[in-house]
Amino acid sequence: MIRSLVLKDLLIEIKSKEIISSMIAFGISVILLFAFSFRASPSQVYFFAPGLLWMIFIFISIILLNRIFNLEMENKSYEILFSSPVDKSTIFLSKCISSLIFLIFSQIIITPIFFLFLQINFPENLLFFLIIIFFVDLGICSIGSIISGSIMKIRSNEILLPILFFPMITPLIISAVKSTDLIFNNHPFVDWKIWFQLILSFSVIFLFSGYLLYPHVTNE
Amino acid sequence: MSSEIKFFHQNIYSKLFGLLIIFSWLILNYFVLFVTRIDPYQEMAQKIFYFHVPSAWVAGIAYLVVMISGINYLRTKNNYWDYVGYASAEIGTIFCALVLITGPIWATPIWGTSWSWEPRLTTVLIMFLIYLGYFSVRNFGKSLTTIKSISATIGVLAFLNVPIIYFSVKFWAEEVQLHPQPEMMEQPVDIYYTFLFSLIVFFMIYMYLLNYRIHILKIKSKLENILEDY
Amino acid sequence: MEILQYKYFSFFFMAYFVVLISIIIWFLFLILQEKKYLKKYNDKSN
Amino acid sequence: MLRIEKLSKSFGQKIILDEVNFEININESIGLLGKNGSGKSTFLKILVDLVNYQNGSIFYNEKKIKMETSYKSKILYLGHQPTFYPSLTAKENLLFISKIYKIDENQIIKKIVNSLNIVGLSNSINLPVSVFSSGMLRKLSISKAILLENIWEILLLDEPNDGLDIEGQEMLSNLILSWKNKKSNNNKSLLIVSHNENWIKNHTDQVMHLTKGKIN
Repeated sequence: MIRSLVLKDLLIEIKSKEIISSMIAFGISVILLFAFSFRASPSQVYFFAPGLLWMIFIFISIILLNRIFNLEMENKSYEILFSSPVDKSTIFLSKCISSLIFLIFSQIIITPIFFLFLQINFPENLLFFLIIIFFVDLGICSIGSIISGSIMKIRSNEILLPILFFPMITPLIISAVKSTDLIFNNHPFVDWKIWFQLILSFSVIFLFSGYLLYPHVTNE
Repeated sequence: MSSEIKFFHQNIYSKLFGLLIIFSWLILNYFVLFVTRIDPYQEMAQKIFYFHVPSAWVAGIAYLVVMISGINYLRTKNNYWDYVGYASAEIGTIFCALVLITGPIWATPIWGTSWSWEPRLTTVLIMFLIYLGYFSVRNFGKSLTTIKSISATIGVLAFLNVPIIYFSVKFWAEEVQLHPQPEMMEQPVDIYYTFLFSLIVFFMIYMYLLNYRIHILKIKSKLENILEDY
Repeated sequence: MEILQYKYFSFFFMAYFVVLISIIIWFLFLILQEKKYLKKYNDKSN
Repeated sequence: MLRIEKLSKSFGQKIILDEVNFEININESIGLLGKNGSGKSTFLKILVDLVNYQNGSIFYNEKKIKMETSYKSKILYLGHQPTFYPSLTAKENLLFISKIYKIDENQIIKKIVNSLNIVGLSNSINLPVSVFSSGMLRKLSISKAILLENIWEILLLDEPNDGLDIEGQEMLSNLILSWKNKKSNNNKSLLIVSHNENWIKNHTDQVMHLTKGKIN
């Protein structure tokens, strides 16, 4: 059931190509700003790189989370889903998965450009880097989906989302930046194991609580 | 046509409770100012401790109450829990602001900086920001019928975040361990009991304001009912 | 009053003042709100 | 089949439904009349869990429904404003719907094409729904009912012939009559909400009125 829901989101996205294009365009323009504003030598920028990278990823996930639920809100097409025999928690999970897919897809394009523009070379152990990105994205999508899902129907939810999302995401971002920093300076896993556990517990807690809470925030 | 609603203070218990609070506040002042010892180095600044830490405790308890009432509201959909959650969120945010004000006041003379990314203070700051979001959601969504479930959900999510914020900030700010970690147990006896007493007084204030606010929210919703059919 | 000549008394007083005043202000706000709603409620209901 | 006891719903403080008792059994078709804004659509939406209700209880086959979704495949709701994903084509919309309602895989395409033919939308099968006129949208939502014909047992129609052209209305009429008279195999019951009296009279067995939050 989740598969067909996620496929539906992907199909809508492929047809309208709104979310991914705006995320990538926004991400690249922010990278441009960073490249111009930090005209420092690569060695100095290397120190800030993890922080900048994750700031870009949060900004594009804001765009994503604003749009991901609007697919349902256009001429009330959420009525199809909520009156059908799909239980609402599964709808929440499918939203998490499809936003994860969109986020990863646009990150695949933005990250190389980030390293290129700021003239930083890729970290040695690329695998750790990708693992961290994946699990932090999972955390972003789980807390993001439940927040944007719950304020979907409030009138100016584009403004509300950042106000709620940024403070909630601080622990995840702290651990993400710390672990990415350690990976950039290729520390062994044991050094950033604690951050990885924090990221995992964050994702698990908010995926599970989102799963339980989402059915309560949908009906009028 | 409907029964006359009394003022909160007309029933005897809240009046007594109010007097008890005023009385015990005065006792607390006396204890803090005259009975407890003067810290040789921090002198009077140390006495802010009796107001800073209890308001942090009350803020924490208030936000826990918001989560519990949120869960209960989602389970039972009874308006009472929504009033409890809303009132407790307000009081919790006030005491959160107090912690964020008294903290730097205490820090400026003693550590020379007014703000340090100390784990507990940062957790309180992040909770304060989350609850600014909570209140803006309530304001923006006033017209929506499901606004009560939405704010209950955010109340639950906010409190689930507290332990994670605390630990991540604790590891993040490894080097910033300025905040004294006075283990409560081996504090000298007079500081310990005064602190306990001040905790009780702050908690009484919290309960008092909570009941008062709930009473007002009940009148407000009755008023809305009246206005609608009127 | 020997309490006054200890160091940092002004910092203590500032913190104490902030705590006391904000609790009192919130209490007054509650009283005003209650008065407003009750007055509106009572004269609406009869 | 579907029994509602003391259902009450109020938007804010405005009472929409006030202790409504209602029942619809197998092979029964009921028309519901009421002025605009009397809560007809809200009543239908409550039955399919699109709108929650203050108190009262809904029983489906004598089983109380609360927060589960298994009964929802049995009740199909066609809203006054047809809802489809605008950027998807008619075929993709129906494909998605049939996947959700778990129609078996190999028959899906055949059923979609057949239902679109009956409704008369066969030539706009690959058009995105955003370019559909309101009449075509109405026909698409009727084709949804045809597509899921052997799944739903109760069909909730909200002013179905609003915006339909002549042969659309004629197609709808004999569709409803065919569902109504099909006493033999599948037990279909209909609940049609409208505000035009005579159309309801000759399309349903029993007519009820929703006034001031009560159904009588």
